[in-house]
Amino acid sequence: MPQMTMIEAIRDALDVMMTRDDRVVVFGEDVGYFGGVFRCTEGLQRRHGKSRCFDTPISETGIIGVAVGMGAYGLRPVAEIQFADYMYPGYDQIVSEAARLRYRSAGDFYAPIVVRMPTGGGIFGGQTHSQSPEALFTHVAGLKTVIPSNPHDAKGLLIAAIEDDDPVIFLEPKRLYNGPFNGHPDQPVVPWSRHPLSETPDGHYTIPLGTAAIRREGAAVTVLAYGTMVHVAEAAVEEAGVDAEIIDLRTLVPLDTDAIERSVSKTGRCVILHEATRTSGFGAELSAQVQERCFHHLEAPIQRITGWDTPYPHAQEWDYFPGPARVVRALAAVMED
Amino acid sequence: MPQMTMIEAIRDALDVMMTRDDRVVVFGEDVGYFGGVFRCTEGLQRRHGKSRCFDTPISETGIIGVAVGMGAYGLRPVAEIQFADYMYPGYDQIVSEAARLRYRSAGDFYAPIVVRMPTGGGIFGGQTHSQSPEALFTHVAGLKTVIPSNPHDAKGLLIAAIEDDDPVIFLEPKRLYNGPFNGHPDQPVVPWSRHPLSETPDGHYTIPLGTAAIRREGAAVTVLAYGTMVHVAEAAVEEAGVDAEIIDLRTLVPLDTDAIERSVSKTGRCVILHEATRTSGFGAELSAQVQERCFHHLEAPIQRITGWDTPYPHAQEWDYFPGPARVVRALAAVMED
Amino acid sequence: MNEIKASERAATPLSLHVPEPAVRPGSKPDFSQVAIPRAGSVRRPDVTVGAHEIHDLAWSIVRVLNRQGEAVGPWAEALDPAFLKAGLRAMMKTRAYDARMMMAQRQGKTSFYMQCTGEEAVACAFETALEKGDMNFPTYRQQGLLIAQDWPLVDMMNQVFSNEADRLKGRQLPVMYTSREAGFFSISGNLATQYIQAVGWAMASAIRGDTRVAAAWIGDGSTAESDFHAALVFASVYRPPVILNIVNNQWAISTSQLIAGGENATFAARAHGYGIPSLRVDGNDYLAVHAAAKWAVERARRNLGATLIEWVTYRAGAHSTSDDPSKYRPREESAAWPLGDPIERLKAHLITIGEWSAERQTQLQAEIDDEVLAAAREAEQHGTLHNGPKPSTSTIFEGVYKDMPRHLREQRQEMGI
Amino acid sequence: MNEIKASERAATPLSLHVPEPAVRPGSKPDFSQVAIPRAGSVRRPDVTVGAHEIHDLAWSIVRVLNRQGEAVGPWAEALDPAFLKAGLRAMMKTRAYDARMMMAQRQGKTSFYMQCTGEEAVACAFETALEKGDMNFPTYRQQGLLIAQDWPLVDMMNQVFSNEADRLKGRQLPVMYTSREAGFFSISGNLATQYIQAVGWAMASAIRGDTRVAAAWIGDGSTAESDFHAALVFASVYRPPVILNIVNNQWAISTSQLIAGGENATFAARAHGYGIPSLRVDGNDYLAVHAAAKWAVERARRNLGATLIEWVTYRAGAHSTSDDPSKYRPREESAAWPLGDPIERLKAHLITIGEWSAERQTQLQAEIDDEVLAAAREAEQHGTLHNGPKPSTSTIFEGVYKDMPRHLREQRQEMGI
Ligand SMILES: Cc1ncc(C[n+]2csc(CCOP(=O)(O)OP(=O)(O)O)c2C)c(N)n1
Ligand SMILES: Cc1ncc(C[n+]2csc(CCOP(=O)(O)OP(=O)(O)O)c2C)c(N)n1
Ligand SMILES: [Mg+2]
Ligand SMILES: [Mg+2]
Repeated sequence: MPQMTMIEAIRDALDVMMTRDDRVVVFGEDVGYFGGVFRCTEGLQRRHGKSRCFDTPISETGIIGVAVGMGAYGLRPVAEIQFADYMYPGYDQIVSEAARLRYRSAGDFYAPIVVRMPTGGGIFGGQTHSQSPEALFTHVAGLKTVIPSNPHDAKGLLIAAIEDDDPVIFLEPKRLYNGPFNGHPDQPVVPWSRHPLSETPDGHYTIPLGTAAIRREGAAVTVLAYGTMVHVAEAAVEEAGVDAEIIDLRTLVPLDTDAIERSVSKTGRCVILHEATRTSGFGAELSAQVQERCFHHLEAPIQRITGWDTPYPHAQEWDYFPGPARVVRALAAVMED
Repeated sequence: MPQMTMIEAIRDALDVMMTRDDRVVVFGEDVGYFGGVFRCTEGLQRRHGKSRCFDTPISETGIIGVAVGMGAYGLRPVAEIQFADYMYPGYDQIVSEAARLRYRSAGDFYAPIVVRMPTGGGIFGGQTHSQSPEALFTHVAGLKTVIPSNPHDAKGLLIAAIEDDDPVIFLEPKRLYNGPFNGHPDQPVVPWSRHPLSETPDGHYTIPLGTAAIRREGAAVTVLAYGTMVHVAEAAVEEAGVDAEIIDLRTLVPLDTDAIERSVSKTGRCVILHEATRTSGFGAELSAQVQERCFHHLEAPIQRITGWDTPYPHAQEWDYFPGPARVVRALAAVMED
Repeated sequence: MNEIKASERAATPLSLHVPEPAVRPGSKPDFSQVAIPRAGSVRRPDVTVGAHEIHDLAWSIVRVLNRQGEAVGPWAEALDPAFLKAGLRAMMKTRAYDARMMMAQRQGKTSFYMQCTGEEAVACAFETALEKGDMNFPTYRQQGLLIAQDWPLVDMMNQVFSNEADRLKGRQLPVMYTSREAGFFSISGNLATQYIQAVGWAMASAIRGDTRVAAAWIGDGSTAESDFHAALVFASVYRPPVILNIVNNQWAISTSQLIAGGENATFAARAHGYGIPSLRVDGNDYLAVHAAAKWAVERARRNLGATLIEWVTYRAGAHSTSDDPSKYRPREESAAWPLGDPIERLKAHLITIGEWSAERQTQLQAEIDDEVLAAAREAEQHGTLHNGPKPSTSTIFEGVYKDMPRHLREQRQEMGI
Repeated sequence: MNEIKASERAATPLSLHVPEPAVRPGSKPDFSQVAIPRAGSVRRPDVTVGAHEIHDLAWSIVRVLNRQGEAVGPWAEALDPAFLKAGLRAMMKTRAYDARMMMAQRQGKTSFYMQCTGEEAVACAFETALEKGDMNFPTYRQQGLLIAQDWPLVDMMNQVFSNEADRLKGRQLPVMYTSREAGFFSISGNLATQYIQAVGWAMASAIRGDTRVAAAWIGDGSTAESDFHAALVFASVYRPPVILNIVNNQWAISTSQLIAGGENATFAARAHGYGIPSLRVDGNDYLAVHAAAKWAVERARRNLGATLIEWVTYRAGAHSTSDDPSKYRPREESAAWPLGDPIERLKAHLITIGEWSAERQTQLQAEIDDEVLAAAREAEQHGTLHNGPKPSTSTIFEGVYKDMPRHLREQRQEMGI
C-alpha cells in the first residue's frame, strides 16, 4: 500500500473523486493554479481543468455561498477555507444556509458540500492561524463535522464526506499535514512514513462518518481525543504508563456514542482532550454525554484537558497547547480519585 | 418603584446611560426614527439627537464593525442586531475583532461595546426569528454573555454591560418583552405588572455581571436556567411539587460558579434548561462544570432539557420549545435515580 | 487606553451626516427629487454591449408605457395582447392573493404574512422572460414569480397556513415558499444569502455546459449585506449566466433607501465598479420589466455573463403584518408615487390599444376573487395554523440530515413519539 | 432532489470564465495591458468636487514624476527638498528594515515576516498627509506608516521577535504591530475587518465634533471581503472623515488582481456605485501619493466625507516568508513592472532637481544599514523567538478581559503558575 502524508492523502481523495464523479468541483483561495497554500490541491487544476478546480476571490461568504448554489444545482462542491480561523465571514452561509437548506425546503433542495479547513495550532501561527472552531459547527443542527488524525483516515473520511448528501465540515489538523506530532515540539520531527497509518489504499475507499476508532485498548481509563490530540494522547499514555483506552472520535457529529459508552462503562474513568478553548468546547458536550450515559459507572470526575480560554498566543504557543505533560497529570489525577 | 415591561426597562437603561454619559451611542436597523422593531429604542433619537441614536444599513458586519471602531475611538456603542438569528454576518467582527482587540493589542485598544439582540422562540417566528445562539458566544474568549429574565435585571444588567470595558453580548428573550412566560402557551397572557420583578428602580443602578440569582430556594434538586426558561422552571417546579432550588444564571460568561457549586453540593441533583439546540449548547458546559466541581455530591445523572437538535420549526413551535411538561418529567427522573 | 483627546488643531468640528427622507408622517408626500425620464427616451443597446458603454443607463430609468397608456420607444415590442392580458391577470391575482392572506393573518389563520402590493409587475413580468429549468433565488416579495406561472394558489396557501398539506411540513415561516419544479429556490429568512447562491448555481450551469440561467433577487435595503458584494465580485470574475435583480421599493421596513446608500448613487450604479452591465428600469411598467428582463436573460443565455437590474418601484403596503408604516412615512405617500400602479398602467395600456374595457376588468376581478376564495376554502380544509389538521410532530426530526442520526432518534424517543 | 437535468433547449452550451494572468512562470513578463497615462496628464479637481464629476479619474492614473525625473502637471507641488529627502530616507529605511527582518526569519529568530518591498512609497508618503491624532487602520504591509514617522525600529523588531520587550507580550504574529500613540491601529490577521472599523472610528470623530480623520487600508485581493462593502456603504451613508485606501499591488498571494475583479473594472471604480469620490494613483510615485493623500485628507477634514484611492503598485517580493512567487509568476515580472521602483524614482527626481547625487545615496544607504543593524542588535538583546528572554508565560491569561475572571484565574492555577 502506498505511504502518504496527510496532504498527499487529501489530494489523492480529491483526485479520486474528481476522476470518478464529474460533479465534484474544488475551489478556494489559491487553490487553483498554485494548488493551495498547503499544497493539498496541487495538480488538480492541471488534471481536471480550470472549471473543475479554480481560484476564488478572497471572500469566505462567497466561497460557501457559491458552494451552496452549486450544490443545489447538482454539483458536489469541495470548498477550501484557507485557515479555519477565516471561516467566520462565511459562517452565516454555513449555519443559516447549508445546514438548514434540506430541512427548510423539505428536501426539495439540499447542500451536498464539503468545506475543508486547516485547523489547530502548533506551527507558530498566532491567534489567526491556530484556532480549533469545531464546537461552532457541532452546535449547528444539519452539519456533520469530521476531523481525521492520520492519512489513512483522512482519505477515507474525505471521500465519504464528498459522497455524503449533507454538508460536511472537514477539519484538517495542520500540524499533522507533514508528520504525526505527539505534542513534544523539542523532539525531532517524525515523517508520516514512519507511522503505520500512513499506509493508504489506492483508489476509492471510505470510512463511514460517525465511527470512532480505538487507537489503543485499555481497561483503566478512557481517553477521548481527535485530530492532533490523538497523538498527544498516545504519547502521554505511554509516558504515564497507564492502561488507557484511546478513542479517536474522527467524526464529532454524528458522534459514535456506542464506542464511547462501551469504553467508559468498562473503564469508569474518562479524560477528554482538545486544543480549542475550554468553555463551551466540544469537550463539554463529550463530558455531558459521558456523564449522562455512564453516570453509574463513573469512579472519578471526568477531566477536560483543553486549550485555555484565551486567544492562541504566538510566542507562548507551547504554554497554550495542551501537551503530554498536562495529559499525564490529568491521567494521574483521574486514576487517583 | 415604577413597574416596567422588559422593553421599557431596556429603553430606560439606554436612556439613563445616554443622559449620563455622552459617549454612549445607540444604533442598528430601524433603531433610529422608528425606535426598533420591538420598540426598545423608541424616543431615544428624539431625546438624544440623530448622531447619538440612528438607523443603520442592513449589514450586521457593518454594525458590529463600526461599533468596534467607535469603541476604539473612545465611545461606548450599543448596537442592536434585529434578531439574534441575524448576527451571523457580523460574527467575524464579534469573534475575531471585538473579542480579541484588547488581548492582541495588549490593552492599547479595546472594544467597550454592547451588542443587544432579541433571542429565543415562542412567538411563531420560525427558524430565523427564534434561535438561541448563546453558546456561540460563550465559546469565545474575550466576550461576556448576559441574558436577563425580567425587567429589574434587564435594566441593571444592561447598565452594567454599557459601563463594562469588555464587549458584552446582551441577549434579550423576546418572548419575555411584554410579559413573563411560563411555557404554557394555552394559558392567558400575563402582563409584567403582575410580576414582582417588574419593579424597576428609577435612574442608575447596576447588577454586576457574573452574579446569578436564586429564584427559589430548595434542597432537593438544583435547576440551572436563564432567560425565558427561568419562568418555565418556576412553573414546572410548582407543578412537580419538588423542593427545587432554581438558579437564574443571568450571566453565562463570567459564570457564577460559586452559586452553582454551593447549590448542587447541597442538593446533589441538577437539571439544566435551555432553549438552544442540545449538542454543544451551553448546557453541555454547565453539565461538565457541575460534574467537575460537584462529582462527589452527585446522586443522579445531571439532566439537560433543551431544544432539539433541529432547526426551530414554525408550526410545531410548542413541540420544540422545552416546556414545563418536559421539565416536570426530568425533575421526576432525577429525583428517582 | 481608548480615550478621547481634544484635538490640537483649531479646525471646524466635523459632524455626522444622517440622511433623512424628504417627509415624515404628518407632512405631504414629496417625490420631487425622484427624476423620471420620459417613457421611450432611453436607448436600447445591443446585448453584446460592454458594461462601460452603458453607464448612463444606470442613472436613468428605462420606461415603455407613457401617461397615455401607449408603449413607446426602443424597448417597446410588438406583444401579443393575450400575453398582456395574462400579465394583467397574474398581477391582479397576486394582489388578490395578498389581500386574502393578509385577511387570513388578521383572522388568526396564520402567524405572519408579507404582501408585494404595488410591486406586482416586477416578479410577474420578469417570470415571462425565463424558461422552464431556469432558477429564481427569490426574496419573500416575489410571490408573483409563482403566480405568473400559474403555480397552484392552494399549494402556496398550504404553506402560509402551515397545514397538513404544506409541502414544507410546517417548518417554515409563512411566505417562505420553495419549489424546485417551479424554478423557485427555497426562501431564507436571512436577507441576501440567496444572492451569492444564485451566482453559484449559475456558475454550476456554466461549468456543466448547460443552457439554464439563474435570477437573483434582493431588496434595496438588503444590498448593504455582505452577500450582495460577494455576488457581484464572483459574477464579475466568472461571468456566469445570472440576472442580478435589485427591487428598489424605496423602503426597508422603516428605513428609506437613503439608509442603504441611495442618496449618492443609484443601486444600478453599484454594478459599475465590477464591470457588470446594468440597467435601471421602471418596475411599475409591465412592458419595461418584460423587455429589460428579456434583454438580460438573453445576455446570460448567450454566455455574455451577468446583468444587474435595479427595478424602481414602491412598497405600497406595510413591510409585513408586524408593522405599521404610518409610523414612519405619510399615509398618502403610496398614492403619490410618481410611477403609478402597475395594474392600473397595464390596464390603461390594454384599453388604449383597444383590447380591454372597464367591464372586462370588473369581470376579471370577480373571476379572480372567486378563484382566490375557492383556493382559500380548499386550503383551509387542510387546516390553518391553529385549527384543523397539522403536519405531524414527529416530522420535526426528519430531514435535518438525509438519514436520521442516532442522537436525533434518541431525541425523538425522548419526546415520546 | 438536487439533480442535473439535460436542458430542453437547443442552445449553445454555457462555459465558465476563469481569468488567467497574461503570463505564468516560464514566459516573459507582459504588462502591455496596463495602460499608463503620461505623468502630469490627469487633472486635479477641487476638493469640493462631486463624486460624479470625477468618474474618469478612476479609470486613469494620477502621476507626477515623469521618466526624466521631473515633477509635472497639476498634482505637482512646490515641495521642500528636505521633505523629499526625508521621504527617500523613510522608504530606504523601510526597505532595509524588511531585508533585515527577512534575514532574521531565515535565521530562525522569528517565525514569520512580511515585507512591502516595491510598495514603500504608498505608506511612507501617505503618512506625511496625516496629523498627530489621526488614525490608520493598516494591513500587514504598511510598516512604512510607522517608519515614516520615525517610530523606533527597535520597538517594531521587539514585536517581530516576540521578545521580553515586545509591547504586545508575544501574543501577536510578527508584523501585527499596534501603536495608539503612532495612530496605528492593531493589525488583525483577518483580512478587511479593519476597513469598516476605520469608518466607525471616523463616524465617532464626526459624532464628537472632533477634527481627527481615519485612514483605512486594504489590499486588492481583500476588496472581495464583506467588510470592504460594508465600509463603502457606511461611508456613503454617513459621510465620515475617512480615506479608503486600496493598495493594488497586483497580487494576493498566488492570485492576480483579476481574481478580485480587476479584469473588468478598476478598484477605484468600486466607489462610483456608492457615490464616493475616488482617485487612481501611481503608488510608486512618492509625489503623486503625497499629493493625492493630501487632497483626500483635506476632503475628510473639511467634512466633505470619504475618498477612495486605489494605489497602483506592485508586490516586488514574496507574499510572506511562507511563499515562493516563482511558482505562479515569472521571476522577472517585478523588474518589468512599468511604474518602476519608488526609491529609484524619488532618487532620480532629487538628482534631477540638483538636490542629490549617487554618492549621497550610497552614503545614506550605509547610514541606514548601520541604523537598522544597530536596532536589530539592540532588539536581539531582549531576545528572539526561540532564544533569550521572553514574555512571561503567565501573561497569556492577562488582558483577555480588563479584569481576570474566575475561570481564567483557575486555569492559570491549573497551569501551575
Ligand atoms: C440578515 C438579516 N438582517 C435583518 C433582517 C430583518 N429584516 C427583514 S426584512 C428587512 C428589510 C429588508 O428591506 P429590503 O431589502 O429593502 O426588502 P423589502 O422588504 O423592501 O422588499 C429586515 C431588516 C433579516 N431578515 N436578515
Ligand atoms: C479572512 C481571511 N481570509 C484569508 C486570509 C489569508 N490571506 C492572508 S493574506 C492573503 C492575500 C491578501 O491579498 P491582498 O489583499 O491583495 O493584500 P497583499 O498581500 O497583496 O498586500 C490571504 C488570502 C486571511 N488572512 N483572512
Ligand atoms: Mg425595500
Ligand atoms: Mg495584493
